[in-house]
Amino acid sequence: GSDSGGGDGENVSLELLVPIYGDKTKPYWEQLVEDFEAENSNIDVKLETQSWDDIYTVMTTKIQNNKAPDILELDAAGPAYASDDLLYKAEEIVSPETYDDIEPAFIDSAKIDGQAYGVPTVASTRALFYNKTLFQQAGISEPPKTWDELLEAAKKISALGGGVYGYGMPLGSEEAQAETSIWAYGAGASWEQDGKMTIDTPEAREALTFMKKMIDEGATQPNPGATDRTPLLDVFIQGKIGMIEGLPPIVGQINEKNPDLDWEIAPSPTKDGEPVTLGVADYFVGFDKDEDKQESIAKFLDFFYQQENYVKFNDNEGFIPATKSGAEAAAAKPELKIFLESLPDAKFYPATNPAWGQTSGAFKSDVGQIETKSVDEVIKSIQAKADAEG
Amino acid sequence: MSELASEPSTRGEVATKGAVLDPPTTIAGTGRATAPRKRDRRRWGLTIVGGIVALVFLAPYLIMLSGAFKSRQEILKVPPEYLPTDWKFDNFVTMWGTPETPLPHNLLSTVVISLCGTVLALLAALPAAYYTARHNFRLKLPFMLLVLVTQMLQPTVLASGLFREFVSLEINDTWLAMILVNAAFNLSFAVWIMHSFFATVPKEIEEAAWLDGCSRGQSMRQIMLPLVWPGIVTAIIFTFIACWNEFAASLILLPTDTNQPLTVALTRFIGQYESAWQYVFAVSIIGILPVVALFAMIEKHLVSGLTAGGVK
Amino acid sequence: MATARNKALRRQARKQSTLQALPWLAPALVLIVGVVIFPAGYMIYTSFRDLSRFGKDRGWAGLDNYVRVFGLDPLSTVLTNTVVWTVGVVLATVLVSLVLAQFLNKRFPGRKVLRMVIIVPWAASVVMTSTVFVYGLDPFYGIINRLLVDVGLIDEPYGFLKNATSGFLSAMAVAVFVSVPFTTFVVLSGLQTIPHDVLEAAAIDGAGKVQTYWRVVFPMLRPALAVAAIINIINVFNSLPILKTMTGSIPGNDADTTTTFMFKLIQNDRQIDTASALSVVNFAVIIVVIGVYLKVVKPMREVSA
Amino acid sequence: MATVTFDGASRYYAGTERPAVDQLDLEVEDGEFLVLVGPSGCGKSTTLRMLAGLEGVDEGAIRIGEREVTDLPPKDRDIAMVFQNYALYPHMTVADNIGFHLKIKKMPKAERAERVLEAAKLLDLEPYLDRKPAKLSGGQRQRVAMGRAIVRRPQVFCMDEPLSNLDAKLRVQTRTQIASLQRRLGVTTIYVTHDQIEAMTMGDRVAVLKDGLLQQCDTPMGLFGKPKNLFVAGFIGSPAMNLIAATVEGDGAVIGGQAIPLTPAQRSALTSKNVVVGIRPEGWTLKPAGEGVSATIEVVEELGSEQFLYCSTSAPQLATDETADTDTAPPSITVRAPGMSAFQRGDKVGLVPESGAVHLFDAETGDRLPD
Amino acid sequence: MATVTFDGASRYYAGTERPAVDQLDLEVEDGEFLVLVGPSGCGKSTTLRMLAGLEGVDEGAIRIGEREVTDLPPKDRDIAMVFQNYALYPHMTVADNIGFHLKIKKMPKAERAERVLEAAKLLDLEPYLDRKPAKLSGGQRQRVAMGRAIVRRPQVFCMDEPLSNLDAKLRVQTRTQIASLQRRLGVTTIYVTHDQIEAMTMGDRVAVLKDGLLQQCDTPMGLFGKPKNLFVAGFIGSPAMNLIAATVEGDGAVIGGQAIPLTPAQRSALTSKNVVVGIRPEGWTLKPAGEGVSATIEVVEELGSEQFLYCSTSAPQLATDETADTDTAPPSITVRAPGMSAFQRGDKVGLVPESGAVHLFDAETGDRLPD
Ligand SMILES: Nc1ncnc2c1ncn2[C@@H]1O[C@H](COP(=O)(O)OP(=O)(O)OP(=O)(O)O)[C@@H](O)[C@H]1O
Ligand SMILES: Nc1ncnc2c1ncn2[C@@H]1O[C@H](COP(=O)(O)OP(=O)(O)OP(=O)(O)O)[C@@H](O)[C@H]1O
Ligand SMILES: [Mg+2]
Ligand SMILES: [Mg+2]
Repeated sequence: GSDSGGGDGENVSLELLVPIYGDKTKPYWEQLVEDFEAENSNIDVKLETQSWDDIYTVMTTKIQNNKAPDILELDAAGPAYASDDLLYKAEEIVSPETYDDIEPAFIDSAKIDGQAYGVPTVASTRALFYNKTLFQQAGISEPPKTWDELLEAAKKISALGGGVYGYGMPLGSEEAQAETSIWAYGAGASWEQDGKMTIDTPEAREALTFMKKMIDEGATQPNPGATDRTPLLDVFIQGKIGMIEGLPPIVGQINEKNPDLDWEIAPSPTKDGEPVTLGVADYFVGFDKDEDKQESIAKFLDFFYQQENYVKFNDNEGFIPATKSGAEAAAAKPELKIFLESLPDAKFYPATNPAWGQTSGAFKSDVGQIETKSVDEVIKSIQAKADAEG
Repeated sequence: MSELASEPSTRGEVATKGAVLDPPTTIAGTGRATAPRKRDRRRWGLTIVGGIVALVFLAPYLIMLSGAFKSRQEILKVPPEYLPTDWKFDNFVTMWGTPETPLPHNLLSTVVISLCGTVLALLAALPAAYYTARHNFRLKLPFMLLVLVTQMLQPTVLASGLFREFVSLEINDTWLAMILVNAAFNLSFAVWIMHSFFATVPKEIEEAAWLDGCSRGQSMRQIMLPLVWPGIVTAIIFTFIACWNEFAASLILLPTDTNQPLTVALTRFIGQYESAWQYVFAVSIIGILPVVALFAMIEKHLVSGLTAGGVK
Repeated sequence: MATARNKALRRQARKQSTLQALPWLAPALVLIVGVVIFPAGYMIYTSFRDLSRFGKDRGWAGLDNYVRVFGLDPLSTVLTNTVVWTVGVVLATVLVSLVLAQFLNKRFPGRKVLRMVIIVPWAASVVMTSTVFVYGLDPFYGIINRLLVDVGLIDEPYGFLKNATSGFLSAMAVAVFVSVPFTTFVVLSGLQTIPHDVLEAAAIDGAGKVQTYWRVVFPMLRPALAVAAIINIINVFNSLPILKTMTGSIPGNDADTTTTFMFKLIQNDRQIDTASALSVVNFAVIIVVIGVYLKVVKPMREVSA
Repeated sequence: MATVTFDGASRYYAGTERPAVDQLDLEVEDGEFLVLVGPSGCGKSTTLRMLAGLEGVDEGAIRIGEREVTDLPPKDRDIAMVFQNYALYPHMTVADNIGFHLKIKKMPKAERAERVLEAAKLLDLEPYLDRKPAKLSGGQRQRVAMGRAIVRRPQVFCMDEPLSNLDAKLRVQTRTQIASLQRRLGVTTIYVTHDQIEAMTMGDRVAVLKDGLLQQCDTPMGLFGKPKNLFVAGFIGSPAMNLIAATVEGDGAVIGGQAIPLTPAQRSALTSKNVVVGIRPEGWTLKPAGEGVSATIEVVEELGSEQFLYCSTSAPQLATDETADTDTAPPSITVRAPGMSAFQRGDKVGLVPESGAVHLFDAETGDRLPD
Repeated sequence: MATVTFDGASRYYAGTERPAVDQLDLEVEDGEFLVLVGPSGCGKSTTLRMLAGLEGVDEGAIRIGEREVTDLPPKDRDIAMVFQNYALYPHMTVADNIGFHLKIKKMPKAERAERVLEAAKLLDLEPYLDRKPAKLSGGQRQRVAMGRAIVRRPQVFCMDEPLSNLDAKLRVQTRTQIASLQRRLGVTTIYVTHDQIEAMTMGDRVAVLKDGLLQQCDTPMGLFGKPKNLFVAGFIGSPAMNLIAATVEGDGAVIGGQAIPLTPAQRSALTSKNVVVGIRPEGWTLKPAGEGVSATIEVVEELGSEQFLYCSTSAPQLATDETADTDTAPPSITVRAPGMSAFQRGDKVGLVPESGAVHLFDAETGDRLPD
């Protein structure tokens, strides 16, 4: 290892670990690394890509063996590594110019004790995708704004029969926490208070109760408890679901897989129409392994955030950019309009709370049980898991 | 079919080479024109049953095959179609050039790791299986159990420790690491399978070889191996397939994409919000074919009443 | 006096042969010790450490992790599931394989092709096979579901993998499906080693097909079958991919075995250290299972000995 | 119980040109003890296996009693068989091996144990009842194979050299017991043996096979006293009959200067001038040198109870196929002398055929000349 | 080539109480042909297997020539063995089976083929050289096993009943060939057989084993003429020696009213009043009824060349272990008569022991009394 690190002439090797969003992810990074290395001959970037399924397993092993990568892109779990004192601060891994370009809202969402550790790469919010054809058939003219309207519309669509369902509610283990959060935030709930996880709140109970009502009254697809998001989105794309909460990349998928679908996006319905929705961002974090690679890391990330590279990344994956300059570019795209508009009302996961990981896991494994068990029982078990010592 | 064609020439052989439970009865070779025909009809009946069995075992892979030819639009169609309306034969071509993963490398990786892993496992297992089948010694049972115990551990659970070990040995992210892991993980089954086969060879046959001047190695090569060949073939297939499909350890131990085997490469087709199922299926089919080909090559060795006539 | 002499001699002879055995066992031992013992030890070590949610080692934990394992609510459900899963799958596998091997051992046109077909589920990775089943059983775009509706077995697509019971049963069926080829081939090659003259003797002794099978063929198959069963028990017990892909999205632990439960502890609950302890417990359980099996079946007792 | 009839039965093994058993016609009476003999590889085992249903019958038919069994599976034929290679069940103890048939027939356990014990006692196997075959000596294994047959009460016994690995004493004892058991049960028995004494003492009739072809089937004495052809003459009796080539001169056949008279019937049956004179080792009277055929003793084989003298003479034996290749001296004449006689190598003696001990054969066809 | 020495060699099989071979002391001369006989299960095969290195020697030592081989692996002992159960290589043709040793020794192919052909000719195996063992008859398999040994030029031949499955004719022929081969090569040979004739004619010496214990090792004539104890007396000779219990009265032992004189040395060697008189079947002179021991012929066994008469007398034979259980009449006395004699069942005759044909044994210890 070198002491001075990063300086010109000194050879530095950077390990970069990124998850795969879709089929354009890997080529993008390969190109980027190549371009970067062409400019910085002394820095060797070793790219490792993993599927979202496996990246957590791989990371756990790496951390356990003190072999963390230098740069990691991950969801909000990334900045959370700071709670084990593993990370550089956010402003240490990018230049001040880059740092300033980033939407403060996103930075804030990943702060621990007021300190940011991750630099947001992409962001997204949720919105209601709906099938206009089915709406017409069911005689619904307006997308629902409140839960009651949603329930009513969904029931009407379900009543069409023929394998068509009103509302797609994915509570399977893939991303149950997202669906739950949309509903709970819509009732004004918040998952964290004073550093503690607050799951068992009246608001959340209300949300879960209404979700159960949706299920019980046949407004959703069958077996929502065991339905994962990705396959359900595909069903929506195939025109068999009236409404579903979706996020920006779905737009591209619909265009690709079923361009004939007549669809539209509306803001997520809430309990009484208050605009609020779930916001999510992914982050870059840099691991501090006492190796003085900080400068090289910063070089690389700055390169990534160069307008041209960064916009291409977001275009590829179909997300909302997290930088101010990026957002300006994105505003030109009509399909992102609703998402961009809902950004100010977006509420994020309390992802930097060390207990969020297990809480989110508890949602994944338990919340689907509202289909069969009482809301009380389910919510208590999630709260218990959230409270467990890490 | 070719089997059937060669049938008439094998006169009375049917009786000795027949199935184990086929009554070693009056299977006439010549003369009686009626008997063979009756038998033929029965055997065609078996073929029909066989066809049904084959269909059951192939069903999921037919789905896979049909999926591999479907287009991106069609693969998740609701309701589904059995066959693609638009046959995308080029899925099998384009996937090699897909940006997600360097498939030729991955295929090579899988082949090298599986072949070497199988050879290594077999080389280590053979002497142990042989010795334990032939000799009684005090630590025999403990040894056999130790071998077995190693197999009871979850690869997923061991991966972390392996990672640590190989990093310190500086062979992390090399084929060698995975060859060692595969060999070790499959060793015990190879030992146990071959052990049970070695035990069926009458010991006098081997003793005769020693008296004929064979060293242990020679008698192993010239006498024992040919006689336990069905068992070895079983062990080879087992080990090879296990190596071929290994995932958990490769995922952790081989971060570099060009080193990775197909199984890990496949996960690259699984994105966050959508998966390229047509490629996943196509690659899976490509993954199955070499194994089936290997099997076709050595299948005939599975069948052979080899030890008949050796001792009385 | 003779017996005393006898004993002393025999003891000496035995000691010798254990030493003699070493060169034969050495390659296997080296591999095992080199590649398996270290990580296994590391697993046990981890189970006594306190790990953060992210994998960072925070020091000695004593028996805390084990205490936590035994305090886990779903543990009893999960253990029951594990027993049902292992016993059910292995038994069904062995039974199906015995029949299938017998069938494949007959001569009929196309046998070779059938043998090749049957190897396919074995050749395919388990993950892929279960993925295809997940895909095929989906109530919306699943081809199997459509087929079942088309042939009139069910009225409308059924969410086989959408509730714990049917999901678990479906997963068991798939587990049997993927274990059968291997078991069949072990039995099949075992069948080849049965001397034909013994079968003739049985025929002469008046044994019919069934009696010959159960009294002569089956006992002589025992070594091969016992090995196949051991391998299946271990593989099935430790099998993660099938349940993970097929019932992974079902909430709760009603369809979990200790193995998938352990996986969920890591993946969802981020309790790496508890999971390590659970895997040690898991290991102990399978050792006990195999121990019982060995005691009952005695596969090491050779046919002729 | 039942007669056994082979009706032109043939068996071709795959990959061989000649049948192993060739159009065999043979009728075994109910309760008869038929001994099957013949050179190694002549088709004895094949014959038994065809009867038992273990080999297909490629041609002809086999009947047991009135029933045609040609296509019947072995288990329905009710035949007990001692296999030449034992074919023991390696996974069963001796007791289970012996009792297997009874178990199959669902005989109550106690009765079964009794029958097994009885058979084991008969065969000196009692101490080994709990062992597996792998831990037995060769002779013990053979006795287990035997035991497996004799616990049964079948329609037919097939025994393929069941005593070949037993010591003389045990063999005599077992032979006697088999004979008495067979007589007691009256089970039709076909018995293959290479032991001349067994063949001569046990069988009601003896059938001689050669190259799959039946040569002669007669009572032991018939066979011994009137062998139908050269092959049977040379095959039955140990040491074998001396077969000496002779030419017909006048009324007699001349060997070593001695004329042996031929009857007119014999003369007319001749197809050429060449005959073969057969005289068994015990058919000679030993005289001092000068009388009879003059001979020099080459080898003295002392068996204690008797001696065999191998003598070179001017009338050497017919060279048989087997010895034709070896370039040794022409085969000598075997003469039996009382045990512990004082003959020595090199002694010169005279050999005179005893009256009635002379067999005559046509040298061309090999057939016996009429008496 | 080499002497073979067993020096107190014992072998215990796991799970048995008694040793299969018990402190065997035996020295086989260089080039000697030693025949090993004994009842089934007495340890003959075990002895050979120990010598070959296939069974461990639990006690004592074995030497070949000067070299101690007790712990030497089989391949380094240079021993050719014919296994009792053949142990053919099932996957090789007959030719390959026979030539395997030569191949291992890297003999050139042409020479190998020649040697194999030579052995095959000797054993009449030529037509079968390309077959696998599974397609051979029992006797043919045994000959292959034999062939595998005789192509070699080893230090020691071990043959475990190598001819038991051959027909009489082939057996005599092969026996002669083995003997001449052995003499020609001068290879020390240990030969197990159950055939009395083989034992008496082939061996330079014969060793008798019983329950793992060596009983006597002597020349065939020594064994036959002076059996050391009751066991050897009863075991050697077929049919067996008649052993008749007698009590000493005055100077002689009395059987059936006939007194047999004892020498003073014999009398003083006696441990009790009970002796056993042994007389072989051919040791009797048949007299008209009235003379000697009066006897009634019960069974006539006609072998053609000789007859055996089983006679009931007032001096029945010693009941041996084997027959003790069966509640039949006491064992009769066997007498040999010339073949085709006119004796009939029921005839009454007188039996007179020939002089010099009487063997005397102490009834308690079983040992032979001094002559
Ligand atoms: N593997 C074994 N385990 C235990 N006992 C054995 C084993 N092999 C042989 N024996 C016993 O040892 C004794 C001697 O056996 P051995 O094979 O030497 O007899 P043998 O003299 O060759 O008899 P045979 O003439 O019947 O072949 C027998 O009583 C036999 O039962
Ligand atoms: N499975 C087989 N395939 C081909 N030929 C065979 C087969 N079995 C036996 N033979 C041949 O058939 C002939 C008759 O064999 P069989 O076993 O009936 O002889 P055998 O009279 O019993 O001889 P032995 O006295 O040697 O046992 C032999 O020449 C043998 O080589
Ligand atoms: Mg035979
Ligand atoms: Mg023996």
